[in-house]
Amino acid sequence: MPLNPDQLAARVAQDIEPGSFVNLGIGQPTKVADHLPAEIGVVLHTANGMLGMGPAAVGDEVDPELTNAGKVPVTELPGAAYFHHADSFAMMRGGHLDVCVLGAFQVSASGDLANWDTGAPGSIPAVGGAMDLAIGAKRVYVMMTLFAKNGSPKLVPTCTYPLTGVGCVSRVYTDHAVFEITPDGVRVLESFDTSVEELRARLEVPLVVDVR
Amino acid sequence: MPLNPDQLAARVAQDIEPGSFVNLGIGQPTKVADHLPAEIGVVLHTANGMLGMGPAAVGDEVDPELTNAGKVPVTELPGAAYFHHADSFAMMRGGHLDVCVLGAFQVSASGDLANWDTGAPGSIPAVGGAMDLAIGAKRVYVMMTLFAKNGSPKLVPTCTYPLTGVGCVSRVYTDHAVFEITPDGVRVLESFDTSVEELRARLEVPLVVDVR
Amino acid sequence: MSKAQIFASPDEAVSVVKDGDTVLVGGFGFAGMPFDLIDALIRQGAGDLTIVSNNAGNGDVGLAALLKAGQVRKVLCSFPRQVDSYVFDDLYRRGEIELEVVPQGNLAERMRAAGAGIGAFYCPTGVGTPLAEGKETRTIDGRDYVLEYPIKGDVALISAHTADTMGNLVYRKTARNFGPVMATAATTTVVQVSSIVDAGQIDPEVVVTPSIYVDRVVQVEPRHYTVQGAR
Amino acid sequence: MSKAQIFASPDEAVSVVKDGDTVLVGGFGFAGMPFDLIDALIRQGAGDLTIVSNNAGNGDVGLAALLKAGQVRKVLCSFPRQVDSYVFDDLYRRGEIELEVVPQGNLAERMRAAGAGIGAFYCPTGVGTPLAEGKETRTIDGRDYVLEYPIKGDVALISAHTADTMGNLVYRKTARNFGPVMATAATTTVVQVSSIVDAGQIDPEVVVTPSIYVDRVVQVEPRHYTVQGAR
Repeated sequence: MPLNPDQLAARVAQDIEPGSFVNLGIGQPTKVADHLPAEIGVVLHTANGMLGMGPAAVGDEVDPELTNAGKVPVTELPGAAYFHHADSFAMMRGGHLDVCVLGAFQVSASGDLANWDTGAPGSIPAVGGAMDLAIGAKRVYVMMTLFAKNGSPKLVPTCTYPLTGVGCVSRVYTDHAVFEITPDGVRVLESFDTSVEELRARLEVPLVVDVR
Repeated sequence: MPLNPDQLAARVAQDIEPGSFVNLGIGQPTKVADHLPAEIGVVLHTANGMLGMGPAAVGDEVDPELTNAGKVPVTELPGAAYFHHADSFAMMRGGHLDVCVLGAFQVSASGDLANWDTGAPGSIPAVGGAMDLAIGAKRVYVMMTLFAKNGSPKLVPTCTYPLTGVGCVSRVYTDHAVFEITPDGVRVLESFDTSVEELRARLEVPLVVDVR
Repeated sequence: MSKAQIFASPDEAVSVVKDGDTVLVGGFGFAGMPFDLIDALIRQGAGDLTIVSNNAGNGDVGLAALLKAGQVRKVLCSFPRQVDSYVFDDLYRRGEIELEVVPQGNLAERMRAAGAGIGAFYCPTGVGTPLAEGKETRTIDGRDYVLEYPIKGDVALISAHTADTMGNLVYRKTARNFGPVMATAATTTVVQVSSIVDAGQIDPEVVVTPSIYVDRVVQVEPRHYTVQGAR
Repeated sequence: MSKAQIFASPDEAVSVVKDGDTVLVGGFGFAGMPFDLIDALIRQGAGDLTIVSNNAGNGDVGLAALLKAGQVRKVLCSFPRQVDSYVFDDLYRRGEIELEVVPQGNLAERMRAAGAGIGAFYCPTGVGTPLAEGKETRTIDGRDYVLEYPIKGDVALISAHTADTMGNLVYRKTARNFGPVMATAATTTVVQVSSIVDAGQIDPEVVVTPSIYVDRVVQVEPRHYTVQGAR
């Protein structure tokens, strides 16, 4: 069985080192937070001006002036800090975040990321902070299904969708396998429900596998 | 009698409009503050990170962590704000200060300012925030003696000392007269102890005088 | 020049907006959105506006209402498309509004540059993407950058938590967002706040926007809308 | 990466400085100067250093003592010449130290650029002056600018008032000066503080330097020197 989104979020969380400063973008990647135990001291950054973001707010905790980058109400942990947008993006773009986790439409074999615009006629482009995170974090982890709904691979030789960033992705966490983008090619770090041979058959991207 | 430094400071202060945000540089120009009555609500900026600077600190008021740009202990007024150096200079360079008052070695007829380095052999250059103030404040007022100790004019056709800023000076307040730098030339706004004819005789700069 | 003026109503506070102005509008979604100032701007009626804001309106209120009123010619924002951005979406699809999508960090940094006197800056965001097309690029120390220019506003409309009578501001939680940087980037900054206190009542150490950046202040009743829909 | 480490002594805190490093040293004159860290650096002995600081030392203490110890190859600063900068003056006149004079605003903005990922920026300061000689210039919207590049540090040594156990910092009055911007511009930021409190004890609204910028913290006894001599 391929990993479900929650299992995938847990898998990403495993690779986040204690004490890291991490941005989880918006949407699906924010689920990674549910799998980061408090004791490992990961500090979450949200682009709209906060370090030390806590879990989603529930009930009386909801405060319209305390949301994450996806505009979902959240909470504040001890040791948090607020700052304005220019300071927040200086933090992101200056290379201070250890990891960001983003969704994607496509990732290329060389680590190009496409996650902001399908380029479809009539679509309204909206980039938010994705391009800033893509070039800013020390490591960019992508979390996505390996195949689109129509079965086409999302890990591709070259992105066909408009790019978010060039050569910026470090790792790709998918429901079928985890890939590392390296100068030598796309390395399969782990597969869940499939063999490397099956992956090779379904992807047009050459795969490197370590001999263990 | 030419104005003494204190009288000159008072003369500069007269031209500072109520409610202005003003930077008085270091040294002599800081005396202007003594002639700004509290009720006109001029807010003083000091480059080292403060708006709302009060008078020099005396006795128990002295706090080594509260100084002006000349490193003289000062005080804080109600409504003050502290900020870091990049924010302080963004404020200066972004054109937000209404007036700054600076000393000068020379000012040219076109408003060039030389006030940071005599260029003398063996001198150690030190610019501080002078170049930032020169290009940043909406109006740059220079306060200086009109003649150097050797009698040579300091208001000159062209500066011979290394420049601080080009075409940046609005007005020159001197012990003998006040000058406005305009596109049409150097206008004498007021003279204290001398006639315009005498000024013309001693300066190499053409002077414009309004017919009143 | 001069200390902040305190106005009795949002309508007086926004009187400074003129047809054709570029207006920086604070807020990230609803958090920090200056609802009362926007409503007053709708009543005031200035048109042909260019709006710079992170989003292009949510639901029918705030910025969305301003768009609906037909006063906006162009929007510069990072994220127009949201689950409840139907007012903008409709105008955009009908070709009745211009859109310039700007990466969120560039939006913030370009306004900061305007406020800080920076003429232009080389920025790593967007290199190799459609949003850098036609822009000057340069390689510095082996890394590629795009040249970005300041965004200056005629007016900024922002929301803060508390002002003192000088115009110093403090904000609350993530409602701070674009307010402080917009305040530096506009010729005239208009702020709605929940409370106004005497000068000296805000600790000088905690001021976020110093008074020099604030021109007009009006106190309003706190008003919050339900946060609906992520993104 | 990871939260601030809290050290028991300045000597352990500065162990990270290596020969040849660029070290950003906070303070404006004595206000905000990290005396204990500098003294520890003198004991530690790293040499061939490039120091970036507003001044080049006052009297015989702090930065002046580091210069006197012969550990500094070059100083980037805005204002070396002061009434009590005799240690620097002597080294400079003997040709034993290099000097790069940088306008104070450029010093701050170039470090900010390093921390913010900006590759270079067009700046109005210094146009037409000797400090812009040899630098690229450009006219933008009718105004002249000089292209300035980031200043990045290997280590920043700064002083703050209070840290929490995460590394969040608050400063005190004009001792804040270069501390916050240097903290963003160095690979490793080392901070001496007067007190360390638990995480949660500093209001998140008033944090000046967020924990992400702080690597090493040491608590020291407050120590102030008499402010002597203007400039």
